[in-house]
Amino acid sequence: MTQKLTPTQMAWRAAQDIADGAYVNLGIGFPEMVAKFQPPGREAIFHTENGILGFGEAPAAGAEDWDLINAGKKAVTIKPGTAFFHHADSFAMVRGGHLDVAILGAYEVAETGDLANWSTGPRGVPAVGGAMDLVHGAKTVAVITDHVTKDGKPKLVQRCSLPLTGVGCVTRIYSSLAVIDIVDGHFVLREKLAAFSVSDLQALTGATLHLDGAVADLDVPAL
Amino acid sequence: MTQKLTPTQMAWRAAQDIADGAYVNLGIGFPEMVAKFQPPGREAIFHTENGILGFGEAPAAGAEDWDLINAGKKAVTIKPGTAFFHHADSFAMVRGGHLDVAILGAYEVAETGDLANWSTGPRGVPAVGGAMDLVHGAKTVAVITDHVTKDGKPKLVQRCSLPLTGVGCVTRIYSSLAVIDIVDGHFVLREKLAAFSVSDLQALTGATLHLDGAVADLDVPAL
Amino acid sequence: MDKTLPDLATAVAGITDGMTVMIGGFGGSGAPIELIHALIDRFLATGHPKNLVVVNNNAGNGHVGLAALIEAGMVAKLICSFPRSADPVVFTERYLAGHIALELVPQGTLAERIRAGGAGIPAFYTPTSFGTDLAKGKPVEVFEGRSYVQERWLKADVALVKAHLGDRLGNLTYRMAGRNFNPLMCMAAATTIVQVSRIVDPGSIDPEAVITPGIFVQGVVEVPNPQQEEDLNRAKAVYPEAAE
Amino acid sequence: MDKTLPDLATAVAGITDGMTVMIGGFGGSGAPIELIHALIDRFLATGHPKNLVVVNNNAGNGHVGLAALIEAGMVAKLICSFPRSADPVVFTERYLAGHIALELVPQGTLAERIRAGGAGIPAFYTPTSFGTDLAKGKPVEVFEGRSYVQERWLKADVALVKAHLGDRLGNLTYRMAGRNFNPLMCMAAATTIVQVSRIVDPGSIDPEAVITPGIFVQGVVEVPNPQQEEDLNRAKAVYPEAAE
Repeated sequence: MTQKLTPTQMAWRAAQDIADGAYVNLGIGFPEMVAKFQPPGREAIFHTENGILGFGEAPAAGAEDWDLINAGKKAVTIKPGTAFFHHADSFAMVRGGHLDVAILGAYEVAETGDLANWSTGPRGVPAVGGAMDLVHGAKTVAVITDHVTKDGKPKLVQRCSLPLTGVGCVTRIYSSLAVIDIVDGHFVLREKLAAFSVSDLQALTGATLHLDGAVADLDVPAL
Repeated sequence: MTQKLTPTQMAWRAAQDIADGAYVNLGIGFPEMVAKFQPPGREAIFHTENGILGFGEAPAAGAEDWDLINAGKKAVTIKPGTAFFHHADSFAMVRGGHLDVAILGAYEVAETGDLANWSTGPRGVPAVGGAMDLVHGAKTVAVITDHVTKDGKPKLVQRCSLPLTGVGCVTRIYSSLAVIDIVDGHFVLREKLAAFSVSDLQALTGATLHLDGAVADLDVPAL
Repeated sequence: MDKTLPDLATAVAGITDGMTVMIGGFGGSGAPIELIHALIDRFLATGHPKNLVVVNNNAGNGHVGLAALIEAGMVAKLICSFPRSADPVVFTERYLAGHIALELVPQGTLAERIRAGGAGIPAFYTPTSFGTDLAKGKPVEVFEGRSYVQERWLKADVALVKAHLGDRLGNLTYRMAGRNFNPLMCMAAATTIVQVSRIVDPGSIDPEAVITPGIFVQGVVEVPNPQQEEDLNRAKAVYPEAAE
Repeated sequence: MDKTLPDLATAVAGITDGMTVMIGGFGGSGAPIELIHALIDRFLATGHPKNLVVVNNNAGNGHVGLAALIEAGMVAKLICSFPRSADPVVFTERYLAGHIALELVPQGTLAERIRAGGAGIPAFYTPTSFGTDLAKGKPVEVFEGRSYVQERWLKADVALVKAHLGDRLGNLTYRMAGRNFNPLMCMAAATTIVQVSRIVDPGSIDPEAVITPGIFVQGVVEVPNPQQEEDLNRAKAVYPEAAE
């Protein structure tokens, strides 16, 4: 497991799939890092639930304006072409199918495309935010996740055991070991780290990995 | 019938009931005249369905800007405090109960508060515009109408015979002979032209006129 | 990213037979006259697109813009709230002859259905039209003791929109009451084509003043000094002009 | 017509026990800190209002603003999407002890329910939450082969809102992402009270740039240089300050 991708590397890999001019929402946490790795010559436009389209990078420390934050409550900046809008318009963009890509974190993803990423059960304070909205509407709903839990248990499963965020919503998974599409209720292995065989990966996955042609090497720079 | 109020006089009477600062939508046609007769010291704010709040009077001929029109497609002007918005926001104001007064024309009004003002039947081209929305939401939904048709038939009736605009929506009628409230499914006579007795009026009305205390004189200047 | 288009012909090139086309404007204000006329030009040259379903508040006035589109025989059905105008003869004749279908929708319901289409809301309830002929066949539900009619979203293949300023990212402003249905239609169409009076650099429009964020726009074409339907009709204009 | 109010105490004077109060803001951005603190002042002086139902995206952070309102014991129930923050201890302790109720609503559904409340739409359908615990007990309907959850409007007795510029008619602008829920809450409350950084003359705000038209606003109070929750929390502020 020492060769698995870091969160930064997963973010890098996810960034390679974002087309020039794509409208993208990045979930709080790991997915936010995707913005740093846009390939040269491509410029995605980032949406944040709290009412900004086309925002820029974080300001220097001390230069923050706390009315100009992203959904993770981190300060951002404007750039030419930025637009502000209220929350109902913002979620019209989400729910109405106007985003090209939404990238979220995950506790579990099922081969059905079901996602669990908002609640680890009845204890503690539940919080959902925009996750349940984001899983509906974007043309690609992708997940960045470790392939297994800290205890080594599969996070890619037949059926989620944790409370669902959405049903049949995930289309692609960038895990720490592989890139997997969800097609017609199946995991389809697209790329894997060269150090792992398909059967190694299958052993770490809670549902059958299907093959659809060649599996490419998941080749990510050191970063 | 020679002493009946003119449309201008009905509009004048309706204007007397509009409080300072009221938000008002005036239907196309006769109701539009209400704006001219705001009593001194009072200033209502006029809403038009096509996305203007707080518009001003008609511009001089030749000074029209055809992007600045009211729902009747007539040119208007802006004044300090005018706001523009799109049609969904405009009808949020209507449907959401934010208007104080809506004043419309009528073919028939029933004692139940039902209104018919958009269709004279299956022939011709039907057109509804914003009327069906306007009858819902405003705190006062008033009608300006001749008391009887050109043929002398009652327009204030037990039940409408023409296609309905709305059910149980009208709260007050400014007719050419009287001011009548609709309370709990009854016509309640509030004011009448002095030249008409209550029984004269009853004979011209298609449903029972109820009395609730004194009936005031409907006293309107010549104009 | 550059959504600007070189000319009107390119702007309307993707519209094919049978499409549902939303056309912005309330009467003439905010009506994309030049885009409509470009579409008529294409039909006259190629015979397409035809059998269009058009969504607009009105049914055209005189012999320009939407009225001219109908007069050219390109429209199979109109979804609108108020098919009357100072000179509605084009629509009226075709409607009474049974050559064009009409779906009459209360104006606020029309606006909300279009917004719902853009916002991913397949259905909603409104008090509007309850108990009237326009509610016939629609589900009714009681909430808090009052009856409401269920209305469905409205989407389009293409929206033709008139805005004021636009940038290459598709951010838009409008002019006064020319805003009306335009921002809603931008949201509800798979492809939104906008004519703007001026294309400006990104950043020229204050981010606070953007009415339509670029995510709702696919193409922007510059039409300086756009025509106003009202002016054309006062001048008794006809589109296309009769051959000399 | 003059909707301006002389001071914060007057602005919050009409809020009584048990009311539903919408409070604008997303985290600290657009949060009406001064209005909230004025409400706490009134509670400390009079014991009212209490048992409030508060609608906000979050549940407060640190010991100022919404967190301080909860800490003062004024809130019986919170309707929000994300009751976590850098320092959510005030809400978390009361919630886990059973002293405050929580209705968790997905963020987009929360926004749409508030808009629906303001727009006279008693219910609508959304794909959001279908098949999840948050859809339990809600009607489900299939449209065009996909399942949707019926959600109901959300209204309030009072909205406390932070805007940027305002005029005596109640027309408002906002600052950047401080807009968030504020314009929606203006629409959905019977009484909307707004703190603005500056009161300007009518006409000073471009009619094109008005975000909230005055019809949605009942009171406007000027609070120059408003505090930011984030700054207060970085300074470890507590409201009210402990007596010396």
